[in-house]
Amino acid sequence: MDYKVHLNVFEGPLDLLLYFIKRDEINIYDIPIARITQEFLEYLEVIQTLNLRSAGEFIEMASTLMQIKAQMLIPRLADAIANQTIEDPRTALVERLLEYKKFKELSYDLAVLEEQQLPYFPRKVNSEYLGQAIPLNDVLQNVTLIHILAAFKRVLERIPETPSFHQVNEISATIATQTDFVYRHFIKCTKVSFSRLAESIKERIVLVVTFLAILDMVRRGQVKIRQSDLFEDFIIEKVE
Amino acid sequence: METESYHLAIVEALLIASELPVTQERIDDTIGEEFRINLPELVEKLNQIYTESRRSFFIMEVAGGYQIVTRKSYEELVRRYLNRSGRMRLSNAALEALAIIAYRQPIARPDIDQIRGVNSDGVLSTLLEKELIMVAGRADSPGRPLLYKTSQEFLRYFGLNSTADLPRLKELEEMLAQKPQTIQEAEKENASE
Amino acid sequence: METESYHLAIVEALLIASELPVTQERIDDTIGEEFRINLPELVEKLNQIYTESRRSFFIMEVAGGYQIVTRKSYEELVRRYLNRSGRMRLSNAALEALAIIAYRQPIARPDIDQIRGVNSDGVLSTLLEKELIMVAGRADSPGRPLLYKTSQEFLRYFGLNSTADLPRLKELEEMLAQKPQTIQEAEKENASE
Repeated sequence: MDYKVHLNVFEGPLDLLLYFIKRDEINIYDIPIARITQEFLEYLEVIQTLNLRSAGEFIEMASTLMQIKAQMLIPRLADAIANQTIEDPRTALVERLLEYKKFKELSYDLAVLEEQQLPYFPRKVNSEYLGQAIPLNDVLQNVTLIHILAAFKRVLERIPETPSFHQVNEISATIATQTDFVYRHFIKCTKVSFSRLAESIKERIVLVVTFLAILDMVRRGQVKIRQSDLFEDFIIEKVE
Repeated sequence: METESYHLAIVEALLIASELPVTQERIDDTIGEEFRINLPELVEKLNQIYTESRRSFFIMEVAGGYQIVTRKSYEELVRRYLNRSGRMRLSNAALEALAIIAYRQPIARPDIDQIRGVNSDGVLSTLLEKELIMVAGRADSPGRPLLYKTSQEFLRYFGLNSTADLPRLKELEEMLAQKPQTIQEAEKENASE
Repeated sequence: METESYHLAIVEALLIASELPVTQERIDDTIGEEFRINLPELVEKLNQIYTESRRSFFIMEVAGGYQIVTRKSYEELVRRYLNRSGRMRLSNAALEALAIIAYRQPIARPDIDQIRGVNSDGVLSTLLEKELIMVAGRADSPGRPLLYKTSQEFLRYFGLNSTADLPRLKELEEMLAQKPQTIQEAEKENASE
């Protein structure tokens, strides 16, 4: 089956249809619907067999194709279509294909621009040590607790699940020990990023306790939290 | 002359301290009372200085402003230092969705799905995460889905000055103007199916 | 000499493009096979060049590495540029309280305090002052505390038409749930697609 090579290349049913059209140099305004439907169904079977991705969108398109095919097979309708007394049942599909094709081409243009831009690395500013007491730009704008939680969640995902379940470790971390842990980072500098804190933590549960400790410190006004954007790392700053 | 060198220094400091492209507008807004400056002119002078003194960076015009970027010749080393194994590109799916959003913004997810013929959930969250797109309110259509538009980061990422610089924008607009009904009708038909 | 100026250029490019402080260790790890360099020495030379050519930035030694920062004399201007003038900035505490009021309105102060685990008096008066929230009557609970809701100004500030346009908690959860992997992994996937 020559589809194998392309299995992961097609973004969806429209993409697949465009592939057939291009490969067979088909006139997009006069698609041989029976043949295309046959090929499409074969491909659909491959997807389903290999369970490669959700086939729902392909199934939907297959039924559209079969519907068009059926309409075109009715002799009376075929005559009417040929005489242009009723609209060609393929029209809506063709317009969808043309529109999709247009955006697909534009996406190639974007890929070219991306390629041109990749060699240039933009200036990156380290918000943790901006130095010179320059405050972070607009950091607090539109930041909510949800942003902070999102950052926490992301860090959490980086740590593998706690050991296996038969091995019950006593949790040595408490809010108090983790508050001390955070404070130890303030010896050298008054700011520390959460990801940096997390670097030395190996267990999820300890990270969770550390996060709670930080929230507790925020509540007590011992530290401030800054974050530049959703899912970004956040910075814990000691309040003097 | 003394003034100019001071203005050059200020623009340079802003470029160094800012990750977002530095714009004339924002300078005028914030420090313009003291410094009526001509940003494009100063940028050109700075770039001259950087070339002559063989600095490994230069100022690029992008996203309606200016930003410092490293020169092409250091790409490979910078990439290796930053620990990126190869050039990271957006997936085809992401580029498709971006193209649709860029040329049709603001647009809701159901409309993007309709054009692509596939669900774009995963792709949109990737684009949101990379800050290439942003939420632009809600559509009035049933369910009031969120609308998306491209961001300043989008312009920066693709090296565009504004969305007006998108390739083939004119061509596309002409196409749409020629047959506004057919496409809308097709959409309506598809939507009502 | 030619080698040295190339080394200087490389270090400079790394300093421009790296968000984290540039360290000798990381250079040795990533590009050290080709470039056996002495980072402190090169940094010193670069700083000399920057001083002589009157650049408005210099390389500062920070915890375990080096990074480019702007000179102190431009601090005030840079700060003003980066802090968009005139735009309001809210503390985390205020944002927390605001988020609670936005999603639970109308809500009384004791309930806000309970959710936040801390007294919200000061924060509420800030929000009232900035007209982001307003009084919406009194609760029926003991003591009949004042109820708060978000204002028209709140909607305007966040670009919303009505409170119904606030991102729904479910939408946020969906957004968060779609992130089973780290961004790096997702990037890898995208790159390999």
